[in-house]
Amino acid sequence: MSQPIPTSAADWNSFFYIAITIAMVALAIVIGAMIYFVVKYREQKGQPKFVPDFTPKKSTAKDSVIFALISVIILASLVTASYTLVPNARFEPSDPKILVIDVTAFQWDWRFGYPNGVTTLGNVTLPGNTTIMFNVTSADVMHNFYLVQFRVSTEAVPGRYNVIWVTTPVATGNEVYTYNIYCKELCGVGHTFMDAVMTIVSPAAYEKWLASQMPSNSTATGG
Amino acid sequence: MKAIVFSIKEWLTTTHHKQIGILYIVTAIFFMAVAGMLGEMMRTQLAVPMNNFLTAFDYEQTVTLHGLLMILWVLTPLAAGIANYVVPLQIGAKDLAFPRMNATSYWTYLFSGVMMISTVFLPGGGPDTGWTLYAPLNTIQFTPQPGMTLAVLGLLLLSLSITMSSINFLTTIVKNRAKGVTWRRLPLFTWSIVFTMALALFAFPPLAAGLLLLSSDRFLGTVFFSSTQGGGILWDELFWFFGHPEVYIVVFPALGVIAEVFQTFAKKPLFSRNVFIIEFAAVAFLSMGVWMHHMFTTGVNYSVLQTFSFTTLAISVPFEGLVLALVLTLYKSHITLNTPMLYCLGAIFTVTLGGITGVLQAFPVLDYTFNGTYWIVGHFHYVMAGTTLFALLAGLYYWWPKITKRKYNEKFGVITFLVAFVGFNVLYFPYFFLIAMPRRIFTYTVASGFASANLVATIGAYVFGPAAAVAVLVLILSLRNPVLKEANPWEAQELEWTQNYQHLPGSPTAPSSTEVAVDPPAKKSAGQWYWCMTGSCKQPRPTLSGRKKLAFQRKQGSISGKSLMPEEKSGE
Amino acid sequence: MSEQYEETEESKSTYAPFIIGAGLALLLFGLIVFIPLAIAGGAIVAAGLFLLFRDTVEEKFADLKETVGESWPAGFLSKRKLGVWVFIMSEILIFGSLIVGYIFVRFSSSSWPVATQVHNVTLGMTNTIILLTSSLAMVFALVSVRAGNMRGLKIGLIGTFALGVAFLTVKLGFEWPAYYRNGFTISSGLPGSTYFVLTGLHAAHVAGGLVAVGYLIARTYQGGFTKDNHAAVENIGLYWHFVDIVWMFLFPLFYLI
Amino acid sequence: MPTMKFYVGIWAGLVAATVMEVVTRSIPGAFAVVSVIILLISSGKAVTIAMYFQHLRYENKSLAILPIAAVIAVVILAVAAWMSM
Repeated sequence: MSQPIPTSAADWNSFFYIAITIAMVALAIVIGAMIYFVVKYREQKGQPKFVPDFTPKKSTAKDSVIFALISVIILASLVTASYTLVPNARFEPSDPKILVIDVTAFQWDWRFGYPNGVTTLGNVTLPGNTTIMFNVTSADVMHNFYLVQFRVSTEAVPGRYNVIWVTTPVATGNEVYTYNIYCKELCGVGHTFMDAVMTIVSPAAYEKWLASQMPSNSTATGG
Repeated sequence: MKAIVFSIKEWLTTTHHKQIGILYIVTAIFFMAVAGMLGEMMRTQLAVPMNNFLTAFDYEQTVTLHGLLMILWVLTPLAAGIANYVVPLQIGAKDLAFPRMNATSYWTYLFSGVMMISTVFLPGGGPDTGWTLYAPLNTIQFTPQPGMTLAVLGLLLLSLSITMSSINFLTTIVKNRAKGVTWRRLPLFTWSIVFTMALALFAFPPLAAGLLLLSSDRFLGTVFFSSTQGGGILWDELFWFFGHPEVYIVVFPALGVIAEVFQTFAKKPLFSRNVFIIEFAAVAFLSMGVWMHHMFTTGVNYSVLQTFSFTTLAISVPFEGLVLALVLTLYKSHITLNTPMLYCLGAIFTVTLGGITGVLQAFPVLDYTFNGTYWIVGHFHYVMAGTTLFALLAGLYYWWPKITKRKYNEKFGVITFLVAFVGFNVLYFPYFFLIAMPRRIFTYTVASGFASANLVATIGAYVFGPAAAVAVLVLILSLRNPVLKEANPWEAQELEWTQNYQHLPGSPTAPSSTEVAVDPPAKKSAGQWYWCMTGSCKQPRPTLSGRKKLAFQRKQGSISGKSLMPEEKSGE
Repeated sequence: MSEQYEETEESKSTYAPFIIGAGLALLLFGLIVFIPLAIAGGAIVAAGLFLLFRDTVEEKFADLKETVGESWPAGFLSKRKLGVWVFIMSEILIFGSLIVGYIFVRFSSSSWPVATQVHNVTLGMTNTIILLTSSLAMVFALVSVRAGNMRGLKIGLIGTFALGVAFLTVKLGFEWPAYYRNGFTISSGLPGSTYFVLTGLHAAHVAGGLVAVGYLIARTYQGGFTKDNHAAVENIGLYWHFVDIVWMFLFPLFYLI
Repeated sequence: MPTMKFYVGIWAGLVAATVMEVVTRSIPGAFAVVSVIILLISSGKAVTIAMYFQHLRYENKSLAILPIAAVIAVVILAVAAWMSM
């Protein structure tokens, strides 16, 4: 079953692969140098006994300069990376038609509230190709709202509303995509199975689904 | 054996830094065994999907105790134990500044650990909130079991113990250095302890404050953390203001040990020693200002994200400098590849991998995903379990001949290291592929796709755990070996090997010691520090000029030749 | 006795640290399990402290004579005084964190009662002045002992002790019961919680200070202090003044603002 | 070390400052402004006690580093807590 990768995850992946590549190159340089030194300068059998010389070297000033230079280069590259490569952590979309979903975490499930008052437990159905704003809070302890395949998460803190945006993948026909939602913060013994399912359907199917949810809820919320 | 096992009374009443150091080391290793077993239990539970070896509640207790014990009752005190033994010798002090306070630190540490372990035997079970004890899960409403309260009190007692230790060590190192042991000449392990203890002094009081609020919540019915008006974030702030420096409290002694071991077995002074110390100080200072990167996902505003992202990137620079200095020390050296050296090389690998994976989390966008997943677990196990455990084991192996006057079996040591190192990487490297797997879940479904990586990790755990146990066993078995003839088997340069201030002939309190015979002052041929204290060393660093130079030469004169003899009256 | 640890250590051995550690653990354990156990633990801690006191009186732990010393940049300080200052650092951080926590929850809260309507400013101001005066008495003790005036030392210390007791009496005897009658209790919400925990911890520090001042008084009557040997008076004084400083912030933060 | 008379003077000043705080409280004005003024007076009192009663003034300057460092750490915590409100 191949599902589209959400745009937020695609962005995330591209940045992650760049970062991890740089990191692994740095790791290889440091560890490679270490292994090379160890192999090259290890004491072999039959060598004459080495008498260490701990007298001060003239070159300590030079060492410091080299060090300072290396440090400046690393810091400059990191800061450059963080200000050019990192996409805005909380992009605020210009798209006017935002769907706001209220998410309330509690021990141990997720409640999703739609703008028209419909609420669902443990699963959320969303239209494709739409910008969604999740307004996340908690009813009891801290949870963490983790949209796994979207690569975004936010903490659900009691008394606080944290907001994340995602754009759902395009779904026009009869496609039904499902994505996982996990709780990432230990919230008690039910933490393990505190997950939910996000179902993406086409906007038309979404409207139909929402209408089908209405009757049961309208009496409760409409009064 | 005879040298180690004394009457119980002596161990209960001692205030001597060497004995307390040994007590610390033994206790820390005992807690390590307990916490290691808990770790093995967790890995057993996670070996296959939908396993039911542990229940969810038992698993959460195991997670919590494993984390708390390993970080606070094993890694921190193990370093404190080694420091207790070594630091006074390295600075030429007779003992710590406040010997009775040192003993009190030890006993409160031991009993707090006993309290912590006993929580699981209380009715209702122990703490099950993870070692971070996040509010409001830690309040009595959500964790009503008395074991949780006891754990909070145990932590409070431990922060008392560590605060006392840090006061003691800082005062000792500032006040009790022997003549000639100036700050520039202070051995690197002692430097690392200076920064460790300074950080502990700043980090533990906020934790104690948080724990006080929490225990009053649980005892007296206050509402700090159960309130929805900032309660959860308040705990986060106080906890992580402690929690991040705590990482460096755990890692600094490891770096100090690596520096000592590299100097001895690469037979070369540390690469740019002064810069190394400055970088230590920079990391220590910056570590007070990065804690909020643990809270990137709590909904803090964007300016906080940017500020703390920047400081986190900034701290990686001096830290990487520390590692680079250690690696560059090996350049053009003469390396003896024995057990302590191998452990240190392994620690360099783990600290580099753990550090680099940590830098990635400085970017908030990456952290949104990594936070709370097994990636984080892998990262901090590389930094803490790998680096600190390997380096402190290196320290134990390295100072073992000093502590016991016996040498361990080199072949066993090397083999154990290789097995432990491979096991460690098999255990923790798969964690980096589990970005989707949340922390602290007690099992997972087949459909989640976590199974294969977890199975590999469990196999690694079954290799690493026993290997670590054998590493300690190799040391214990060496107690049967004959007593070493030479006092300085490594031909090390540092003061604890070349000098033994406590037993200098002519010093007022230590004449009739047998240790004088066993542990004489270093022979000249051993090669000495340029700043060595024996009076036979080469010319001091000719870097000072003018008035300072005169003063320096005068000072130098006072420590050269026979004037090593202590002065009759000292300050105090 | 082994060959590794010197016979000099025999005279440096004491059960006090073990007893204090065990007593503290028993005290905390008893709080959870069985309150009499906690009381027993408290008694054991007191016994351990008494042992420490006795050892000190017998000068069993007279400072090790360190042979030679580098102590820059603290050459002018005794190690005990330095230790006290480092301890005060950790105390600043504890109280500082608590005050930051107080301000944080106060700003996070949607409503907070007006301070002057809840708290008794008159009693608060009286207590402030009592503490300031006790600090003055402590200074008087130090000035006296430096001049060799033992009578002044006694008057100063007893004055400090009496004023400390007065502070606690006003607080625990008059102020807190009145608040409880008005329904402002430790569990009545964040305003009550912060007030009682912070001032309670401060009161505990005053009580601890009283124990220390009591020790000074006992030592004085034993003739333990002379013109040249009175470091303990100064060091415990530093702690006492620190407790005073904390109150200088708690008073306005709770009673006035 | 100064004379007792001097210390009594310091004490009188501190008491006066305390009274001034209480009086300041009853002045009608913006709550924030009054609060800041009161806290400034309190900080002044604290510094005075540290300088004279704890005689930091007469010690080597380097000793003041210790309390100042601790206060800086508290300020860092406060600023960050305020930012994350």
